[in-house]
Amino acid sequence: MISLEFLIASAIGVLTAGGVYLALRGRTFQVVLGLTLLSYAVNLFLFAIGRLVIDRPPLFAKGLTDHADPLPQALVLTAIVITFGMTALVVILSLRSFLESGSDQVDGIADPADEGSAS
Amino acid sequence: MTMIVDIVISALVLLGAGFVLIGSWGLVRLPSTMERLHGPTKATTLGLGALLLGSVLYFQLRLGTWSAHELLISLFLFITAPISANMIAKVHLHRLHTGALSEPDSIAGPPPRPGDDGDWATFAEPQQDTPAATANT
Amino acid sequence: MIKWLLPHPALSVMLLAVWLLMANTITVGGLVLGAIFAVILPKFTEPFWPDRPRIRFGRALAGYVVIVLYDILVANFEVARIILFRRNRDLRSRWLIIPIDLTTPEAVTVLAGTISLTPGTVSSDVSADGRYLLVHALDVADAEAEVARIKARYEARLQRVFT
Amino acid sequence: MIAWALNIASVAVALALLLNGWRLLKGPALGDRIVALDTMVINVIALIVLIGMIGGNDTYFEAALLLAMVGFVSTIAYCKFILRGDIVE
Amino acid sequence: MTALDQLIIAPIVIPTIVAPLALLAMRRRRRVGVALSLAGCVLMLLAALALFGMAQDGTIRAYPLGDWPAPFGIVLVLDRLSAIMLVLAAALALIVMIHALVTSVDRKGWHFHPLFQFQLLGLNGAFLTGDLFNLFVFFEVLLIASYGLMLHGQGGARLKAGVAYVIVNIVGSALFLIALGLLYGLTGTLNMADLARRVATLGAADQGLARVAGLLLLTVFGLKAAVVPLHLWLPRTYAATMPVVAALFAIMTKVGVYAMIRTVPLIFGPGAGAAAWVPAPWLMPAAILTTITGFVGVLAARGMREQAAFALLGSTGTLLLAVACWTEATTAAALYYLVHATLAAAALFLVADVTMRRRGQYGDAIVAGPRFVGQQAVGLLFLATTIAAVGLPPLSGFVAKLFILQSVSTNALSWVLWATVLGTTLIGVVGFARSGSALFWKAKADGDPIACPERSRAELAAPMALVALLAMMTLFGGGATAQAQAAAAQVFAPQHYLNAVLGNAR
Amino acid sequence: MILAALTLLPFAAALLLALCTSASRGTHVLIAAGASAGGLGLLLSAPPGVVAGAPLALHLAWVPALGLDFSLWLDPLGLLFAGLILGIGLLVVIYAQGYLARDEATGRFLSCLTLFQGAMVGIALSNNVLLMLVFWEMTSLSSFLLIGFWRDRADARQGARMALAVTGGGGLALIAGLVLLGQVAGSYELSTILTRGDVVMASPLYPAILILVLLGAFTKSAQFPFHFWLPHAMAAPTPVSAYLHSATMVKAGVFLLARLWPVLAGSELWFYLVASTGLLTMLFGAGVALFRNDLKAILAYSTISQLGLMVMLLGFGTAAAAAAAVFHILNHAAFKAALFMNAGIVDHETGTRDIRRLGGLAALMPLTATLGTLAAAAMAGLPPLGGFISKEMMLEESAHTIFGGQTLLVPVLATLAALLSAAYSLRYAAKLFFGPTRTGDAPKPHDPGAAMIGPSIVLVAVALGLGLLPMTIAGPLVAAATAAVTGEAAPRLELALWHGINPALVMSLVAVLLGAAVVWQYPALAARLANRAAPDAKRMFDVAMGAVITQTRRASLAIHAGSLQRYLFMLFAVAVALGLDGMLTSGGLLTGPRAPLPASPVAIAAWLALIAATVTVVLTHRQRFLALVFISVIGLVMALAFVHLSAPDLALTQIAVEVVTILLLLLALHLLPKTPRQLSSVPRRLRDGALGIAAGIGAGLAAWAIMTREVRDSVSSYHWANSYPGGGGTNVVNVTLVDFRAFDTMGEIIVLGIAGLAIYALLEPAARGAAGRRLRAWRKDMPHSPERHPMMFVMATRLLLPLALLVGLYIFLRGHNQPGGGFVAALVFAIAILLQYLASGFDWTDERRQMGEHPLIAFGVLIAVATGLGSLAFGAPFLTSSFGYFHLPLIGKFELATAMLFDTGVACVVVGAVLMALAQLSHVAQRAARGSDASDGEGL
Ligand code: NA
Ligand code: NA
Repeated sequence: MISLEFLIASAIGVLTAGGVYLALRGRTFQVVLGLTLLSYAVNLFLFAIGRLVIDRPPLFAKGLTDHADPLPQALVLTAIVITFGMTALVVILSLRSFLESGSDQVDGIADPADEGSAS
Repeated sequence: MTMIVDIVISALVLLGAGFVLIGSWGLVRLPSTMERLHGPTKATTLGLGALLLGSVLYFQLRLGTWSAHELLISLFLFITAPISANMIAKVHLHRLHTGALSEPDSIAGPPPRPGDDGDWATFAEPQQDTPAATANT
Repeated sequence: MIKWLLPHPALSVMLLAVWLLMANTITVGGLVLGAIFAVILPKFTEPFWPDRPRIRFGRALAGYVVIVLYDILVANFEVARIILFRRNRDLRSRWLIIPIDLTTPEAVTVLAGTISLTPGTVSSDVSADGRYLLVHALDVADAEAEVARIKARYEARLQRVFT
Repeated sequence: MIAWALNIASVAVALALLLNGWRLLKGPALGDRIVALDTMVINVIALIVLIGMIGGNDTYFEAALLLAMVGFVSTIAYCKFILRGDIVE
Repeated sequence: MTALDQLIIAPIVIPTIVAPLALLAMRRRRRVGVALSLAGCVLMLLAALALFGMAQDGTIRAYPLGDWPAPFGIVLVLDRLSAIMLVLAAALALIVMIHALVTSVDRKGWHFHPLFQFQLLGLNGAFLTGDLFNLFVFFEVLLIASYGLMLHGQGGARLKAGVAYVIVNIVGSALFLIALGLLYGLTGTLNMADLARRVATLGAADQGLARVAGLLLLTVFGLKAAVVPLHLWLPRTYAATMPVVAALFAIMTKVGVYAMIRTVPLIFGPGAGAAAWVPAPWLMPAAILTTITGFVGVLAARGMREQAAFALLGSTGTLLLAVACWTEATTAAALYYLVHATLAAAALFLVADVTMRRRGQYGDAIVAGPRFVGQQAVGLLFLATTIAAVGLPPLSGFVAKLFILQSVSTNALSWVLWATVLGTTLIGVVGFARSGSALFWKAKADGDPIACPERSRAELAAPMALVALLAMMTLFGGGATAQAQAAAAQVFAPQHYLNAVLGNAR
Repeated sequence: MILAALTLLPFAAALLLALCTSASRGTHVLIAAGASAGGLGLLLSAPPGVVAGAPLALHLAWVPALGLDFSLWLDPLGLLFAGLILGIGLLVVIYAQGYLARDEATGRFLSCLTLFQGAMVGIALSNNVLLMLVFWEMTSLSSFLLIGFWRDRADARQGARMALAVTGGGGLALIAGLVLLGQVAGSYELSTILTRGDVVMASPLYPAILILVLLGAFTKSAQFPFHFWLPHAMAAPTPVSAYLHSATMVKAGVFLLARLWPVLAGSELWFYLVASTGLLTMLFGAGVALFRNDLKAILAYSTISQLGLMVMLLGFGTAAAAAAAVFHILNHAAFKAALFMNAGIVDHETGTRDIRRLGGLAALMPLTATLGTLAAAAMAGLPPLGGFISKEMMLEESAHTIFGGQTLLVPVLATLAALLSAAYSLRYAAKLFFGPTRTGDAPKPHDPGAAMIGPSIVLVAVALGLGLLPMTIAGPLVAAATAAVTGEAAPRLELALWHGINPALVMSLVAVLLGAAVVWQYPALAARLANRAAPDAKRMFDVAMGAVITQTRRASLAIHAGSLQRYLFMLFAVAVALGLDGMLTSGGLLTGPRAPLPASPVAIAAWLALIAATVTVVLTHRQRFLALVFISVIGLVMALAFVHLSAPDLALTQIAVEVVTILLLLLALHLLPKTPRQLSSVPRRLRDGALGIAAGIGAGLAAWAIMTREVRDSVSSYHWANSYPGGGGTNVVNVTLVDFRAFDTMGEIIVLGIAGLAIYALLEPAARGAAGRRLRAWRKDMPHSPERHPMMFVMATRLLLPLALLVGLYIFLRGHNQPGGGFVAALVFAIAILLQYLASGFDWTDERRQMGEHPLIAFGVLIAVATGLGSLAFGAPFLTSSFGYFHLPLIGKFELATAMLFDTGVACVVVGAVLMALAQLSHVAQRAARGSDASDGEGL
């Protein structure tokens, strides 16, 4: 029987692997995609450390003791917000850098052939 | 009484889920983009509609809590779904028009031109003072 | 004063209704709060919706809604049948061009939306002069009849709603 | 009985989700992929509703509501991108 | 809660208020914004000094935010270590701010003052917090502010370097979250004192996972501190940014070191079983390599800013040599060296700035150019800062290195450490002698005339202030080393920290 | 008091000189000479007991933690040395006034000189070895500055750097040696250390200490093979050569050996290391000196040789040898300083220092010639000068020194060295002042003024006096100093020119006579040697240094070639490696005992979708648009997972953030290449893939390990229990965010706010410079539809705006008790406004917006922090919340909480930051679009 835990853990693994691979690519946009995948992985990880609970959202009700751990959820929320800010900045920074140098390669090698290349 | 309620709710749920599935099946099996665009309409309208109605009844009659959000979900979908469909159709028309490689013809063929001289908004800038140009002010 | 306070009464009513639906319960407090929002939000968003059309409530609108819902229900089964049982090569998929007489973009949009919501037809584009609607039909035997049906069934009614 | 119905329904919708995924992968037209994504949003709304019903918990409906309201924004944005390149102009 | 205790929140509140006010003011009246920002720095220094005074009685004070008791809410903790870091940050900030105003760097781009204040907020928060997740948050605050500052003034090279700097740190943050998550998953707490208590009670298998968490934390802190091989981002970043900003960033690598000093003896101390002192075996060789890489870089550098960046790297390595021994004595030496190295590195960047401004098209390249205005004075400043940076007498670098040499002598690897410290000092001496003689002695007689506007002598004020601080650290070396020792003693007696945060009745 | 004044006086003078560089030359000389004279006066005023062996001492705590104290003493050795430094210093300052040209920077020069003087006095007087190190390194630094005084000359700069590298490096070894010594001896106080000789000698660290200390001493005293810096230090002005590089600084090494004699000397190791180094240096220096043609080079190598002599004597380890060394220090200081001044005068008057271009100067400058000849005679070891006596003493000691069982080795070599010394000394005098007249560049050189000649008169007089009246002038001091060196009672000294006929006299005679013969036959000898290329140490040093710098630069550049790919690879690799280390040592117990939850078909389907989407993103990453579409799928599945796993707040946030992120990425992609070509090679991709998989496995296993473990009582159970009674809300996640951990949230919105500001700062100048040019030159890279604002979409957004705002308000208000809250609400607001941008365009929307992003961010932060500060008024900590339930007629019970106010701040910042990012970004695209209007509709 496949467990939810396995699904989550393997999803974290696959997202991380993909994120690491993309983050190691040579162009900023790919790297941003990689960071996005990584942040999904991290959010899921951070969420999973509260253990998996079904149908018990952390909404307080008297006498209810069985509930999902609210703290990791709060941490993930904070992490999502911060990640969004970072993503926005890095996207715009890489665009700005591209505009300045004409190359979207992360390592600053001029690549004039890329300019205005068709899709 | 509860039996009837259960049957009604179950039927609504199954009907809704069935239409959702059929819609997605249509998306898979219909021959080209324009035809496939018809699939999801079932999911948004009757599919989700039946599901949501089942949900309203379920919460009201079985759990005793009044939940009306389902109606709002439908409302929003009714507003947004046609827009999505419209924009996707425009994408298809545009790609067809510009000869994109990955855009196979619809079995309906290319769209006929409207009237004698004009063209569709996707291909020609909407003219001032017509409904189509309303946002250009 | 009323006009200033409620520049768009239809919208305000709609907002109040949505508020109550969201709140799930009807309390005095909720009503008051909803009413406040129903007044403030149209006022606040007024610049974003210039030339709001006048809508006639009442039988025209109610009738329209009922007919559309009914058509949606019927068409759903119709299209489901096509998807499940019709072979692709038998599909009579085609474009319809619907000449429109509605004048406000809001009305045209509602018409187009209605057509899209009804399974089997998708509003795909408007002509640049705003006088035609391009509709794709999944399976239509007689295109002209279908155009006529749409015009009669939806557009005529909408003309009464949007004065 | 309702429980059965809900389970069958969620399997059906899950299947629908996979069908969408197939179309999304297959394409071939960009429009196909966008339709598939848009349909996926609808199916996820359906799943959220079903999950809510199975758990007897209506707290998730806001998620469905929000998805119904903003889910189409990305669809539109994708379309606008292909049509105009610049999604805000 | 007495009014005095409320002072602990001041280093947080001051920049948080000043930054938005400056932001609002700058849009209409620049001078008001500048005045606010400067006043913020002054206030912050005063607050830091007051807190430093408070910490002198040796008690550790916990400040429960939101009045929620630890470990359930977030606490700020003021001990000697955090007080030292606060004063260091505030003093550095004030000096850098003055230099930025004197040289009008703040007008070279948008939002310098709000970003600067937020940067300080991040630093102060990181130094004060007693909660691991909150440390992450303040890391993010200081990082994102540093991104903004790093890019201040822009230009192609800076943007390219900025992309790399930002991305590598984003990945670092992701690792931080994973480490945090592991610790929370194992112990059910985020409060550092509580973590210390709970890690000590973990079973053997769980301690293994705690080990993983500890090593990931080490990676994150090592990245911030720029430890070889995680240092690669630093040279280009610091060389590409404005020297004023780089001067402020001198403290950024120290945040990583601070975090190690804060967390390791507390959480991964002797009680942690399999996770005890987990970073030690990795950190030591890395620190040695960092020191060597840094000073070799000083020798190999082609520009003053690059050279300063490598000097910073080398000094961080030297600092970590001491830290990685994980004894009270070495930590004391490390703390003294930390303060010294921060000020010295900042001074190097400011001197580079002053030199660049005067050398026109020659910039900071280590090649001879024509004579320039104030060459003697700047040269003298360069001499003083480099003496401090490499650790020659009579400035505090010598005292610091002596401190480190003495404290590490009980380590099994002491001879390697000594050889590293002294050998790299020699490399540094040669490197700076080369660059100094090329920049301030050698003159290109037939060079093109330098096109640079009239420079004010006020530009020398900030670097001079830093040198003066270094001289004070030497002159009052007795007091300064005693402070470092007292702070290290607190770090190595975590029981007091635990009692202060969690209460005695545990 | 005297001690402190003695030490500080030169530093005070140096500071004063540095501050008044613009004062007149006379003032400068006056200050410097005054300091030296004052110092001498202080020294003379020292109580007579000092010479008798009752040292004066001063102890001020400085850095007690390190044992580094300001501890000074004045014993006979220190007295001798300090006297030498101050006395010669005074003469050199006077000489310098004549020597330096009018336009030289005398202030800077004398400042460095007095700085050096202070450091030397410090070395002489330090009673703390760490303090001595401080002064020691300061001498290297001031020497660096003085050698490089003529900064325009390449040889000066190179000489300075070389001297610094060698002596500074030696100083670093000395640091190690002295710290070790102090640790072994148990104190850094010299007076204590000197009594611990037995402890030190017995320590296993003794060889290390000895070698390190010797490295310091030998480099400073230019012993072979560290001698090579000294000749190049001659690029300094001659007063510096006279002062630092002959009379004083180079003697610091000798002084150090003498100083530490009681603890370090006496062992075999000491004898062989020190004596043989000294002997070798003596021979080598003398041999080279003979064949140099530059006057200063001759003197430099002679200095090396003479230093070798002193070192050798100290190496012998006997009291008599020590006495000889001490006496030679004095002699050498006198005649060598005189000779340097002499060479300086010749150089000054004739414009050259090349001995081949000079000759017969006795006739033109008689006084100079007399002084030079006398000083050279002292160096040659001729009677009746002091040099003769100390050379006799040296030969005497060598005569009965057995080296490795050989009785003749040392005496023969010592005689040979004496021979060579006599030869170069005689050559100097004979060639320069006698024979055919050659005057270099000047037609008629003459004796210089009093300032230049006076100091040499004094020095030559001293050299003469040391020969004629040795016991009167130096006897007691040398005896006392020797006692200080040996740590024993003062030896009975008999310093006299005539001791009868003894081996030393014979050796001496042989040396002088043969030396004269060598000078006689010099041309032939020189011609024979000229063809032999001697290894040039400087060139070797330069080549080695050049190679080191080239190689390190190459390596450093290669390693630090700003490559993000490398940075990240390292980071991931380190994380994986360290994670592996942790896993391997964790005992392998990965799976915990917690019972797993069964996965429903829905979960499996969603999982499949997520995996497929992720893999596709990785595979199609160069088709950027498609990759984004698949990213959307991942986001959707994440939202579903959050719903399924009881996290409604997360689901809401995920849904909203996803939309905004996609908009952002699309806006950016518009201006970026859409499908760039492949960059990395296949092996590279395989490598990265392997690393990715390793990282993935690691992350997955870590998650698995945690999820399968039981929860240990988490602090969140307190949050659960207190959220309603203590925080006034039932949504525990929200109460955590706005109350329990509101501080995190404050930081988080500040991060967003900063992101907004940084983005603005980035984009605002984007229209200028290179970026602006590129934007203006930007051409559409895809065929575009001409329709900007599709009608149906525009109409829908008009209705959606108020609806979405209403939903946002609702989500905001209920957040405290139900899923929702400020952040999600703010995202909904932002999306509602962004929809207007999308539908109706930038300009249309922008002119209808009421509030700018900057005030939103600023006020948001201010609201949040003000809310937090409110509690301070009630004596509660920052961010303490309060809430209450209120009743109003008709409306009924409702709740007001300060947390809501805080949440308002959150919402403001989020709206501001999101709009800042997206609106500003689209504004850039706007400018691009405007720049390329010409190409609009291309491809249709
Ligand atoms: Na339809
Ligand atoms: Na509270």
